[in-house]
Amino acid sequence: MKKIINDPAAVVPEMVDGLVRAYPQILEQIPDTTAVVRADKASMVGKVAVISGGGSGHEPTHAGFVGKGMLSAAVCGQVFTSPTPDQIYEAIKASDQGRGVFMVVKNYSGDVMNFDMAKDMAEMDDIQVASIVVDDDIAVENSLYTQGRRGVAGTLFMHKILGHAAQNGASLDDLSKLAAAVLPHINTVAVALSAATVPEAGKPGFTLAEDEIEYGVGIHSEPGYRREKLRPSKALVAELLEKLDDSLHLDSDKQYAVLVNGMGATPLMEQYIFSHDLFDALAVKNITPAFTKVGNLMTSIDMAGISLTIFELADPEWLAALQAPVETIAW
Amino acid sequence: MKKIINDPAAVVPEMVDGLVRAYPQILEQIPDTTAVVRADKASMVGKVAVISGGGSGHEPTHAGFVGKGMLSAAVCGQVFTSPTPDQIYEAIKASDQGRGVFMVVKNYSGDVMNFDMAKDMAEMDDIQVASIVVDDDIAVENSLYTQGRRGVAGTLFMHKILGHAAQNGASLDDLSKLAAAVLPHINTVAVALSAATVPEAGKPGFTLAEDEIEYGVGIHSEPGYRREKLRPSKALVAELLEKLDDSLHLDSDKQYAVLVNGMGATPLMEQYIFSHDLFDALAVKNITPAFTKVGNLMTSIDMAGISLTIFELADPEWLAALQAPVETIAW
Amino acid sequence: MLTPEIARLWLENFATLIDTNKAHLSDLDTPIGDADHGNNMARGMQALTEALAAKPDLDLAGVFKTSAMALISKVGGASGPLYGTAFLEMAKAAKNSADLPTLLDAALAGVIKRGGAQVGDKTMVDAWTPLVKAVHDGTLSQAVIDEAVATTEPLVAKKGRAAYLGERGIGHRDPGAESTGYLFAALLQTEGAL
Amino acid sequence: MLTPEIARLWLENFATLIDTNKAHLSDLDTPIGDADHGNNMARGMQALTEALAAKPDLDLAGVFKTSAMALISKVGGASGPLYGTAFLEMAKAAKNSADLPTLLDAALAGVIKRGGAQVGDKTMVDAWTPLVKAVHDGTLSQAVIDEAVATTEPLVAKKGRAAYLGERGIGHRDPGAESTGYLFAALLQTEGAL
Ligand SMILES: Nc1ncnc2c1ncn2[C@@H]1O[C@H](COP(=O)(O)OP(=O)(O)O)[C@@H](O)[C@H]1O
Ligand SMILES: Nc1ncnc2c1ncn2[C@@H]1O[C@H](COP(=O)(O)OP(=O)(O)O)[C@@H](O)[C@H]1O
Ligand SMILES: [Mg+2]
Ligand SMILES: [Mg+2]
Ligand SMILES: [Mg+2]
Ligand SMILES: [Mg+2]
Repeated sequence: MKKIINDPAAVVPEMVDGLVRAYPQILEQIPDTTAVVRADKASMVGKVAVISGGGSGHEPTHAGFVGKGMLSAAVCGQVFTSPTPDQIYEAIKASDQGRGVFMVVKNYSGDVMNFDMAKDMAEMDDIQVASIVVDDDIAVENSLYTQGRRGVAGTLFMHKILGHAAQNGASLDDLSKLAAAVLPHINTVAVALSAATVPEAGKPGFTLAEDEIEYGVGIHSEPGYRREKLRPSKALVAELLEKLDDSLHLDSDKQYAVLVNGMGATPLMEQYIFSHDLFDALAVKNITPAFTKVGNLMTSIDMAGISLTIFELADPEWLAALQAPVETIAW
Repeated sequence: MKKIINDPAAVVPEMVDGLVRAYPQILEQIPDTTAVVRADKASMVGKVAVISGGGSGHEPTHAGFVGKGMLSAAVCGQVFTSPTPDQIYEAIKASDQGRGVFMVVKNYSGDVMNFDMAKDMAEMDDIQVASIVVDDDIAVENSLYTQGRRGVAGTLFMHKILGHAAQNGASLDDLSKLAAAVLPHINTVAVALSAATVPEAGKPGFTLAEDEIEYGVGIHSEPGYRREKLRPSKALVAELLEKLDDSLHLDSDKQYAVLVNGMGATPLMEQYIFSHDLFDALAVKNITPAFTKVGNLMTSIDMAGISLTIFELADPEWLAALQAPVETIAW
Repeated sequence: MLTPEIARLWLENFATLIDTNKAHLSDLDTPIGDADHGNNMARGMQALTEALAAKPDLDLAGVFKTSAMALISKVGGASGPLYGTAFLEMAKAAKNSADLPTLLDAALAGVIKRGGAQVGDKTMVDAWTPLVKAVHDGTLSQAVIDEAVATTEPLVAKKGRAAYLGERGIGHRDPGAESTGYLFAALLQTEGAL
Repeated sequence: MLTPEIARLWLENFATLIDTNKAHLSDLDTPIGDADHGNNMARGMQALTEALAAKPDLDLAGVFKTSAMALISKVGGASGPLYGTAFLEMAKAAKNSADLPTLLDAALAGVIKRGGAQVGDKTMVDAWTPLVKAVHDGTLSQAVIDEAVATTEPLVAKKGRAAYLGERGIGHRDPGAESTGYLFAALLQTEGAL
């Protein structure tokens, strides 16, 4: 394992400290936690707070999306491990402005349970809490898992849409309805060229040969649905797009937002080439995405690979929500 | 070589196409080139245009910094190869608004010559052109090179400061003076854990053992000044900071901006930990940076490593210039 | 009638059993999990013991709430929220009742609500369900506990990490069921609890 | 007096020499460079030839400007801007003069301005400098060309890629000096040029 770290056990607190000290104008660390809250308190006043969190190792997710117009707080768990409810509870308390807190949770049993617990704790304090469990990874239905689809990079669209609505004064109820409306329209699938190495584990979660790739992996190096020889970018796009098409039924009369997400070790050069091939493939279907984002947004430590999210903009207001400016580190 | 590409020879045009189609609200491709110009033409009217460019492989540099408040155009050469002057000339023509064009060039002989030629071509069209050659890499003076220091990640501070001044109406002369004033205050030095693989070459520029690192490498896998065993983040910070201190003479009465720059394959997790150690080491010197940026901003394809830039804010206005919002993909 | 004192003794006995069997629990979590259940629980029970020692004057709800908070903030993973919920639900119920079966009903309901597992999913619910019933019926014994825990062995997991293994998990005992067995064995050791 | 026609013949001859010696130039660029000088120059001269053929009615400045633009947009690397500058400076000078030595002075000044190399830095400047002088003096011959080019062999490079090699470059001839030799050899082959 070749990493720029100190003690593998101290990765999360050191990382959060470095992040907050780098961007004090955007983030504040919540005392005695590895959770962060928006520094721009004025922008939160009178609004419902949208918060998120999960295991670390997905940087810039989640802390990179905290800021005006997006998240009010983010909770950073241990690497690939759900944060504990007390930390989530602190984030709820730090971000609540009296109108309640909306939690965006990714569908992993640990995350779901710990966020639920935090909600119970907050409700004992009379803080209203609602949540959505995002499960955008369409690779999973064909796999062995029985806990449903995983939540992966498409979650960022949920953050953006809800963050925008909250900033514009939406109530907790409004956000619950909006989240439920958005959820089925976000679909993601990934391809990996290598697995992530968790610092405390010291070796990659799985191994792929120099010429092998795996379709359908999750953001914690969970197994995917097929392994095969490395193919050109165009072929990867074709495979992932077909999977998404099966699920979304792409239609040239509809509008779409696209997220091409690097998993951590894949350079932007490759992500842009993949995007080029994607635009070509979509053009064949007479589709030009109305909104596109390309970059390392929800990573899996040092995994090489790309995930592709397509989000059907069933409501025209969602496009404006995606386009609205925010003050975050990473959007 | 395990990359998400198609034809290695088509990497640059495909990449530029993907980028421009992903962000049409920010970028336009200049016809028949791999150069891009700001889409928001209104923001350029009546201003001097600040442009930059160089070999590709440093994404999001340079196109990611085109947009209101920063660059007006960027020229993307072949991978690690200076763009040809005709492409730079097209970028000059596309961005000139009658008040002249200021070019930010990194100190590589190919870049310097090709940008100079473009300037000559533009002057035959009566377009006024001025430029600065950035040479912030302090590792080089101790190496074999005889062409002076290289231009590396600190160049981004130059882009930001000049882009802000241009947006506020600075003349070409103002920009020349400002650039000359800023230049000596930007110093950078890097450490690499692995070298970059140029797609057309197919193998890394050099090889480091699993436990080896190299200090002082350039952004094209040029040799550095020392190779040694991998050490903890704290020790890397100490080494790089000492080098920078020798050159900048850090002083707790002065203000500094800091850029912790990932080289492409190093996850943000490691960059934030490195930042944590940096803040601690600076705190010992009673220094808290006034401005910090952390991320993959000037990469070397898939190199693993970090460069550290320290910029002495000798003029208090420079801090405001760094903090001013911009509308770019990557700043 | 559970008193705060009896509850504290019960939790002490549970902590001892967890500590004694820490390695065994992590061993059970090795073939079908990530080898940390013993360490997770031991870390949590240590925190619980310290938290209770620091607050000698708690009422029954306070004992359970303090215990819940300690587990919640120290265990993590899946078992943290599950045991944490169990104790939190007992704390809520203890505001109105000191009847052990009533509290355990609340705990089990919480575990099920939290994890969504049913009997047969090869989780701690497979131990909790028959053992809570045994407390109601006054039939709790070590033999009943051993039998309840053993029912997880032939199952294919539907929840938790073991679910990723599918049929390869057959024949292995669920570690969370085993630790649940200790919670009920600790009741047998605690005078006045049942 | 250089006419557009004579200039075209000169460039044709240069193109032929480059094409014939393409492999040789890249071979020279192998031990002390990146093995592309022959290919770079051949690609550029091919573009130059096509560009001139497409524009039959150019004046002298136009011939050189067209040549410069072709080299500039096709060669890349270090030699692209260097030869491109040489021709661009000749184009500028040709607006006021058709005197070959005057044009070559402008070309050499351009190469020096562009690359910043001096005589002795083991670059094409080591060939350009004595050969322009020989044209002024009326002493240009193949022997003079061979000698000028050979002076680069014992030198340690201070500019261009060979500089990275330091003393390891000693004994190798500079490829850019060799191609410059062909430019002047082409003059010898062109009736009416000198
Ligand atoms: N959804 C669930 N419902 C009930 N019990 C569960 C569930 N998921 C996991 N468990 C229990 O948790 C135990 C594993 O706990 P532990 O090893 O501490 O956590 P982790 O699996 O996160 O490493 C399993 O043996 C099982 O009994
Ligand atoms: N700064 C310079 N000044 C003058 N000539 C130079 C300079 N740098 C390089 N050269 C010339 O360019 C030649 C190499 O050209 P070429 O191989 O086409 O470009 P590159 O080095 O970029 O691959 C060298 O042999 C040398 O004669
Ligand atoms: Mg476990
Ligand atoms: Mg675990
Ligand atoms: Mg060469
Ligand atoms: Mg070359």
